[in-house]
Amino acid sequence: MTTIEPVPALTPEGTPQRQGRTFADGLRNALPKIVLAPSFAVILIFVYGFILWTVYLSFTTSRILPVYKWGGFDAYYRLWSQPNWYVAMQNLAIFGILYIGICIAIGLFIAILMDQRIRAEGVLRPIFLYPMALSFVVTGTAWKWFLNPGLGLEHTMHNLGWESFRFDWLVNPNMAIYTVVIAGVWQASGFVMAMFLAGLRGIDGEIVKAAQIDGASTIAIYRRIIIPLLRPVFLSAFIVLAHMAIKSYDLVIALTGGGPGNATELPSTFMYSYTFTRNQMAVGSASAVMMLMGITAIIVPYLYSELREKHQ
Amino acid sequence: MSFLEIKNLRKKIGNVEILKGIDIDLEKGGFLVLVGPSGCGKSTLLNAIAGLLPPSSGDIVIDGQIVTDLHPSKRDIAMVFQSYALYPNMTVEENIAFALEMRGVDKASRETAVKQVAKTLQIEHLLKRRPSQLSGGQRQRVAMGRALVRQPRVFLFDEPLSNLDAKLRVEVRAEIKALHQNTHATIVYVTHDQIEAMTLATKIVVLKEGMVQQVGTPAEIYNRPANLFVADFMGSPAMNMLKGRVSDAGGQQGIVLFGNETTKVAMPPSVTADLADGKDVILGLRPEAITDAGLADPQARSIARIEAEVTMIEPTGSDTFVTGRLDGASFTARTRSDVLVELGQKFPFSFNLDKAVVFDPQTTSRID
Amino acid sequence: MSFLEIKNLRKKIGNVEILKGIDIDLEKGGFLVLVGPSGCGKSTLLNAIAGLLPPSSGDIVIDGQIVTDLHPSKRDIAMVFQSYALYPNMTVEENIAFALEMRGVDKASRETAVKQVAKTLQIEHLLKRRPSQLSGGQRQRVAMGRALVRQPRVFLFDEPLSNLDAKLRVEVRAEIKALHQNTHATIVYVTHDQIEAMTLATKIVVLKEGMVQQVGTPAEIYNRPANLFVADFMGSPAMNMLKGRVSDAGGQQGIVLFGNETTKVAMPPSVTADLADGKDVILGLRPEAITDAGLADPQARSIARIEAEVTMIEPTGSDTFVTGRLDGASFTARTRSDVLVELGQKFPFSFNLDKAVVFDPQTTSRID
Amino acid sequence: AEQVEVLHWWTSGGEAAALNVLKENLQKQGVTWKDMPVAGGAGSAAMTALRARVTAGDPPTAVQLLGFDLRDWAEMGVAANLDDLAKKEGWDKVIPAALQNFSKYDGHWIAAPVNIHSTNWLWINKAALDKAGGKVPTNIDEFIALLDAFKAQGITALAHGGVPWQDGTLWEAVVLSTGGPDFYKKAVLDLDPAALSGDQMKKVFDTMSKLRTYFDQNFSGREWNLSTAMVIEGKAGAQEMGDWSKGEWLRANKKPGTDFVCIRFPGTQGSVLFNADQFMMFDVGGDAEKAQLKMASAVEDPAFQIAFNTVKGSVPARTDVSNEKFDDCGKKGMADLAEASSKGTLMGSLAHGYAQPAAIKEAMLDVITQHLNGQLTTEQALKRLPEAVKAAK
Amino acid sequence: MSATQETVSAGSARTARYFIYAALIVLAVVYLLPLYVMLTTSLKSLDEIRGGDMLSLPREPSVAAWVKAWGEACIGVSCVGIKGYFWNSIKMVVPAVVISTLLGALNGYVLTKWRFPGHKIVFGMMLFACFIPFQAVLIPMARLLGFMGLSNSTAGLVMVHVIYGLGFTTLFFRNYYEAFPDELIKAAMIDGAGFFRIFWRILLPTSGPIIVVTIIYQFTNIWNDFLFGVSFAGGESSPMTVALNNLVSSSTGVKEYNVDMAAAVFAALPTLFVYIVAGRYFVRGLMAGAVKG
Ligand SMILES: Nc1ncnc2c1ncn2[C@@H]1O[C@H](COP(=O)(O)OP(=O)(O)OP(=O)(O)O)[C@@H](O)[C@H]1O
Ligand SMILES: Nc1ncnc2c1ncn2[C@@H]1O[C@H](COP(=O)(O)OP(=O)(O)OP(=O)(O)O)[C@@H](O)[C@H]1O
Ligand SMILES: [Mg+2]
Ligand SMILES: [Mg+2]
Repeated sequence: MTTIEPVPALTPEGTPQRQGRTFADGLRNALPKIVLAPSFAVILIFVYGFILWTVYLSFTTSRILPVYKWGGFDAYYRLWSQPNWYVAMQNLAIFGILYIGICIAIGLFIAILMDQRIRAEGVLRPIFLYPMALSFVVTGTAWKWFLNPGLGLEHTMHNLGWESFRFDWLVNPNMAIYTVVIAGVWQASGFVMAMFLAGLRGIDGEIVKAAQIDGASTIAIYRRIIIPLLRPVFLSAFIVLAHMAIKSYDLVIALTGGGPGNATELPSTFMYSYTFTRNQMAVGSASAVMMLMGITAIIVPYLYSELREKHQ
Repeated sequence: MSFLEIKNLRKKIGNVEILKGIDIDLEKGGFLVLVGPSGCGKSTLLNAIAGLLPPSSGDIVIDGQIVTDLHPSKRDIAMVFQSYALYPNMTVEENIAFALEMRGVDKASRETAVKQVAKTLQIEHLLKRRPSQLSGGQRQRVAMGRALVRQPRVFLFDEPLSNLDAKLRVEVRAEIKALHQNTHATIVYVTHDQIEAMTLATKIVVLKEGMVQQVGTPAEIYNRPANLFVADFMGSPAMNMLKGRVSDAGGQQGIVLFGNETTKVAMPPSVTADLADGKDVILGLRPEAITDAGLADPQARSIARIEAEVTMIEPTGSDTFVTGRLDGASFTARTRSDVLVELGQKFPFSFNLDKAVVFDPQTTSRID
Repeated sequence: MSFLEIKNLRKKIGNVEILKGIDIDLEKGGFLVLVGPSGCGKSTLLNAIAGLLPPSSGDIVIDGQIVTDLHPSKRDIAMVFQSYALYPNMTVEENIAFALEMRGVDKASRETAVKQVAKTLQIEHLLKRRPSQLSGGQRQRVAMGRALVRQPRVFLFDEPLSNLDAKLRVEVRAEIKALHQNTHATIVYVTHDQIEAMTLATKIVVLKEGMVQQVGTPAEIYNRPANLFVADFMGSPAMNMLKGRVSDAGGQQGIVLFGNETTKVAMPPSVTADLADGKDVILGLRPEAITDAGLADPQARSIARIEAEVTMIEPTGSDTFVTGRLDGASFTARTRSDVLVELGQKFPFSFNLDKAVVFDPQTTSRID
Repeated sequence: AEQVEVLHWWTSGGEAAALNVLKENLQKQGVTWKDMPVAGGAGSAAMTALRARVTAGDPPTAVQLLGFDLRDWAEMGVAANLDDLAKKEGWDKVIPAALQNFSKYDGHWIAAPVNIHSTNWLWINKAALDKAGGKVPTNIDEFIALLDAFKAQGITALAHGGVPWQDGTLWEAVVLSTGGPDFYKKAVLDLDPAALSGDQMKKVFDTMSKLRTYFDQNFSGREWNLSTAMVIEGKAGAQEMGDWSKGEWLRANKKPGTDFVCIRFPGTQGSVLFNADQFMMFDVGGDAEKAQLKMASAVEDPAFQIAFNTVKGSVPARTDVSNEKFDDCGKKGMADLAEASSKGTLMGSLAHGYAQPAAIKEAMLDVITQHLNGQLTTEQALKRLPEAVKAAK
Repeated sequence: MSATQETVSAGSARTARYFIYAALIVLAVVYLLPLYVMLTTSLKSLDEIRGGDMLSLPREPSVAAWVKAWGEACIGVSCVGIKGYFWNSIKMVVPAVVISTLLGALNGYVLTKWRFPGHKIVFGMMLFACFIPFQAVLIPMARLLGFMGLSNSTAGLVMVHVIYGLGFTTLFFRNYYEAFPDELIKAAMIDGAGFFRIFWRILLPTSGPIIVVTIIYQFTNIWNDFLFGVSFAGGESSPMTVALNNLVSSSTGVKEYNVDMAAAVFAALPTLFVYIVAGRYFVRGLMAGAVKG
């Protein structure tokens, strides 16, 4: 015994017409892809095309300019026989981890402080942001002086009577890389702060209220609700910082010039100098390929997990 | 000819099948109310009609045109979202006018239209505010306004009045009714409010877990529920379900209720079939059909008087609901609010069997 | 001694004064229901009690402690938000358990508690989902669960059941009632549902535009509304307001209704004062006090029979509302759903004056 | 109109003023000067820009280039041919042969040399020197003794900036001083592996380690001019640096002879390690070629050579220019140059790209710098040096 | 009225605020130190710079260096200061920032609200593009620019900056729009808005904070870029950074630190201006009240 009313049969004149897919409809459906296409095409050519070109170059004998004479793995062999290269990679590991970690920590910390309805926000915000505005071509000099034991902080402390004060990392080959971290953090953390602040400002206030009612302390609210909600911002910050860490060039050149010795050599300075000042373009390309492979190894799994988890 | 047809519509999200083959049709100018328990797929169905969620299979036909693949903006539909979905960057006025603007209506006409709608919804003083500066009910009214300002082919309303106070709700309800009557708009409406469903609908569809349970006019749904689910779901407090057994004893077919074997109640007139003696049945009786003796319908053909112990008394102002116990099974009666009744008392209830329906406990369907 | 006291609370946002000096007190274990038109400040008041919106002036005292400056997390309050405010990054389970976790409850106990609450709210199968994967009513139940899982000093509920179907609503309502009775929790509850207000409250506060209109038990509010606003607001359909004049003619004081000068109705028993002859009054009568003759309360002391033209018939399933016209003024009567009445017909209505109240049209207050 | 586009890294005030002489000269001949200055990293940024321009198929007319870079570029087939002009103006006779090695490729003139810097100079603060006895050192041992004397005065004995090219400049002077020109040729110019790791070289590195002890602790990364300033102010006794350092002294209103003393690095008198700026002419074809030749000619104009080099601290690239306008140091430089050129002891500076191609130069500087900074011991440095050279070849 | 009322002290909240302000002020001082060094240096004479303490205040402050940096310092053969290069940079930065931000916003919009199969791969590839070392693209880029006839032109430079900024702008907007409720897009579709209208009228007006972040990022990166500027624009059309670099990093010339520092501050003025002005537009709680739950 069925209780569901049967669907009445369609009357002949009511036979539905399937809406023909007109060109305009096709266009509408394709529109999002059309909008994205130019960007993607440009990226394909100017990034991936160039990567392929670089890979090819690394197998040639190019020195001052690209030549297309096959050189096999010679460039890679040379690359891996350079002690500088090992130093550069080790430095990148130290620098990258500290720089990204500290920038995110400080950036988030300041952003959270700034989000507490601070009176002087308009004054403080530019103070934390301005280092990004200054080119390292010049701030490098200021930092160099500031960190130099004979001119800067240590000198001032001695003048002030604190004779035992020591801060000579800049000239100490074992510590110099950390001064690069300090200057790098100074430069980029403000921007990270801005990203986090934008993220914080986008969070629905009701949710925070709910958490307060749930008895969460301010710290717990940040730890459990807000920071997890800022997850996409962490992704952005990570990408921005990772790319800056990998590309850091000005910073090192202006601050230490890669020294003392080769203590602050980074893959980017290595690559630049081999490509453009040492006239070993093939080796430079090989180092670029190694860098890209390293980046792939780190970024791709990260991206994969990050992008996949969003929409289970 | 039906104006809106939904044919064997299915929707899967992930592994869950949310709509399991829905078939509905609605004539032009019809007012379809969708009801069903929370999470049964009402919003999903509205979204599919609007074109916001592509169905997994099945078709949607509006006015003879298969729109299943048509873009939402081309369907000429207005919708009120359960979650409001107001544009945070626009004022109330701009929110309401937006759809008109998109359709190229000129500024002056837009303004008149917005004024008009705002007046109806009593939000004239809020026109310059942003959604974040409104109370819940005010937001909901803005969402309403966004739909009412238009003259689409179909209106879709998803619980549009849930956050309004009763008085305002009555007023807006009347407004919707007037809109429907004056413009002959075709409307699909989701609500949990029985009064809304009963007073507005020309047709009610009861959904459960993505399947249609019954389609009918409000009176059919209320008085002749197709099965136990519909009977239980529509009406508040719910229909009383009393277990019993068919008894032919004494020549006339009747029902003996478990827990009160002595009283045999007459077979309700809604049952025309001849039932086997001893068959288990469920007798369904709405609370308003069980009253104190004073309130009993004097014109009723068959009334059973049954004494039962009072276990709960709930005054609602206009009435008092009295819960009685009949050996394990309890039932709710609606009585006058000033009835004299006490907890624990043996109270004589009048059961108006004219209004009763009978269900088969096995199939859960109604027995005619 | 009162447990929750609100003293002359005011709240301004921008230039708008939203709460204009609210005074409320509630005893320990009391169940206060806040009602009022949309936008009158109910949510704002709850937010102030919770500490989420600092009041502009006035004090809030919980259990003898002034908490006006206390941080929300220190007030030991549970709240259900009108907008749900679920944590989008957490599953349903985590949402519900969060408050317990914050209070250092161990994992096992949390799990038991969550299970328990989820069962009550029928959301056990959703525990692993995120809010974005839930229907409107399901979200609301999760929001409910977040409060119910706790044992705070005060519960604040902001229209917690508005998106639930009637059946579920009855069940959850019963659950809240049980919670209140078993734990003697102190509860402040906002609702637009009259039944919820009447069945749950020990005390109702009626707000209008940020001002308290009346405080009283449900029966007081319903039967003896303090003024026209409360009378009109509580109850659905609203109380009928019939204009008339006091008449001493014939020795006995009564009221002559405009539009039906011939029939003098008796002065309702609720009025004890001696009113001046010819004074304008408003006679308030709820729809259920106006019925067809058959349904009229046989025990009523004074019933007036008045014939009027039927202008609208609204069946709601359980009843039928019949609107009659009495010279310009119309009124709504609630009759049996199977009453025989036709549009345009002159129909004899019974007015039960025992239930009537009288208002002064000047002051809008009730006359005793 | 005729136009020359000139890529160079002479951007500081004095240099620019000097270049202006050239610019005006050309303008008088109807040639407009399109300036393309790219400073930084001793021309490394300019090299990058140059690569981009050449790759884009749009090279500048003339580019300031050093040493082996000239050859490397010429090898790519992008150089112009100046033979006719050179013949007409007799460049072959007036430009030192050691320099011609670089100005010519495959026997053809490709560049117009502007100046010759030499790097093996020592700049001493006269007051400090007087305090230490006033005698200028003529060999390493005397030099060390002098440094000890400075140290005793409580000043930094040797002002040095720890940057690879400065380390290299010091190192090449020590090589020249320790082993003489022949050893320099063998080790630095011919890269004889035995010379690079032999006893002589050990002595060089030992000397470097010794000199390191006379630096102040903040030398790392310091720009050369700050070190010069230390000497000027008497905070330091001496500095080994190229002749451009004189500009700083003059700027501070110090006089050669009275305030400071310029001598060849102890033990290197008679030899000159040079570093020369040249304008390499790129193959631009057509109209631009005429302007290009006019410019080449103007560069070799003695008036320009004088005007430019008096400012720059260097000496003219042509040996037939009068020394009248030059100060004592300049005169000495010119004399030394002529002497070395005739003796065959005018040799390219390693640190400035005139001894080895960039790859080898940088590889050697790596070792030198790391050794000076204590990252390599002398033994390791001796082992690494030939290896690095080999790897970079 | 209750008899025993105790006021809860707001003391702990006040301590917390003191801590917040103290922390912020300390951090601000640290961040400002290098700027302090630059500013004081620019006001000192060269002698004082050589002889003195970097951190001391200038003994005889003078703005001579500023005047010189602005209008007299030599950059190459012309000694007219850095003022002329401002305009070069502006001509390059403004179009590049506007175009890349707009494209990034559109891309983010498509990648979150108009998903198509494979959108994650597309996004992943665009993200990965952020990491390509610019040194590696210089030569092929020069080749292509030469091929397109854009070598040595501002248009070419703008194009390069747009291309290599796309990955970031897309990233920023995608992540921001990810949190934007889909219901609003649905509502707009129902209201009859098409692809671009939804973007223009609904999404973009609520993107204040992220637009600010993106503009700041792009503006500073492009403004401060040296490598592309030096390689793809030459001579008089050089951007500011190239001029600044020419001013400060002459290798064998005399160094005028005070002028360098003044020039650096000048060079940073537009970026500072952007930060101060744009920074205000981090708007709070834009989203609240739009949707339930
Ligand atoms: N930020 C604000 N600026 C101005 N007015 C506001 C703001 N927030 C709320 N209001 C106003 O305050 C009044 C009270 O709001 P509240 O949310 O308390 O109402 P409510 O009684 O809860 O209404 P509802 O039943 O519709 O939820 C409303 O009229 C609302 O428009
Ligand atoms: N993204 C999702 N993934 C899995 N299940 C989902 C998702 N979205 C919705 N659902 C489920 O689909 C079912 C139907 O949802 P829908 O919103 O249509 O319910 P509804 O009938 O409108 O309920 P309510 O009356 O509570 O609003 C619900 O059970 C819900 O949990
Ligand atoms: Mg729904
Ligand atoms: Mg509210």
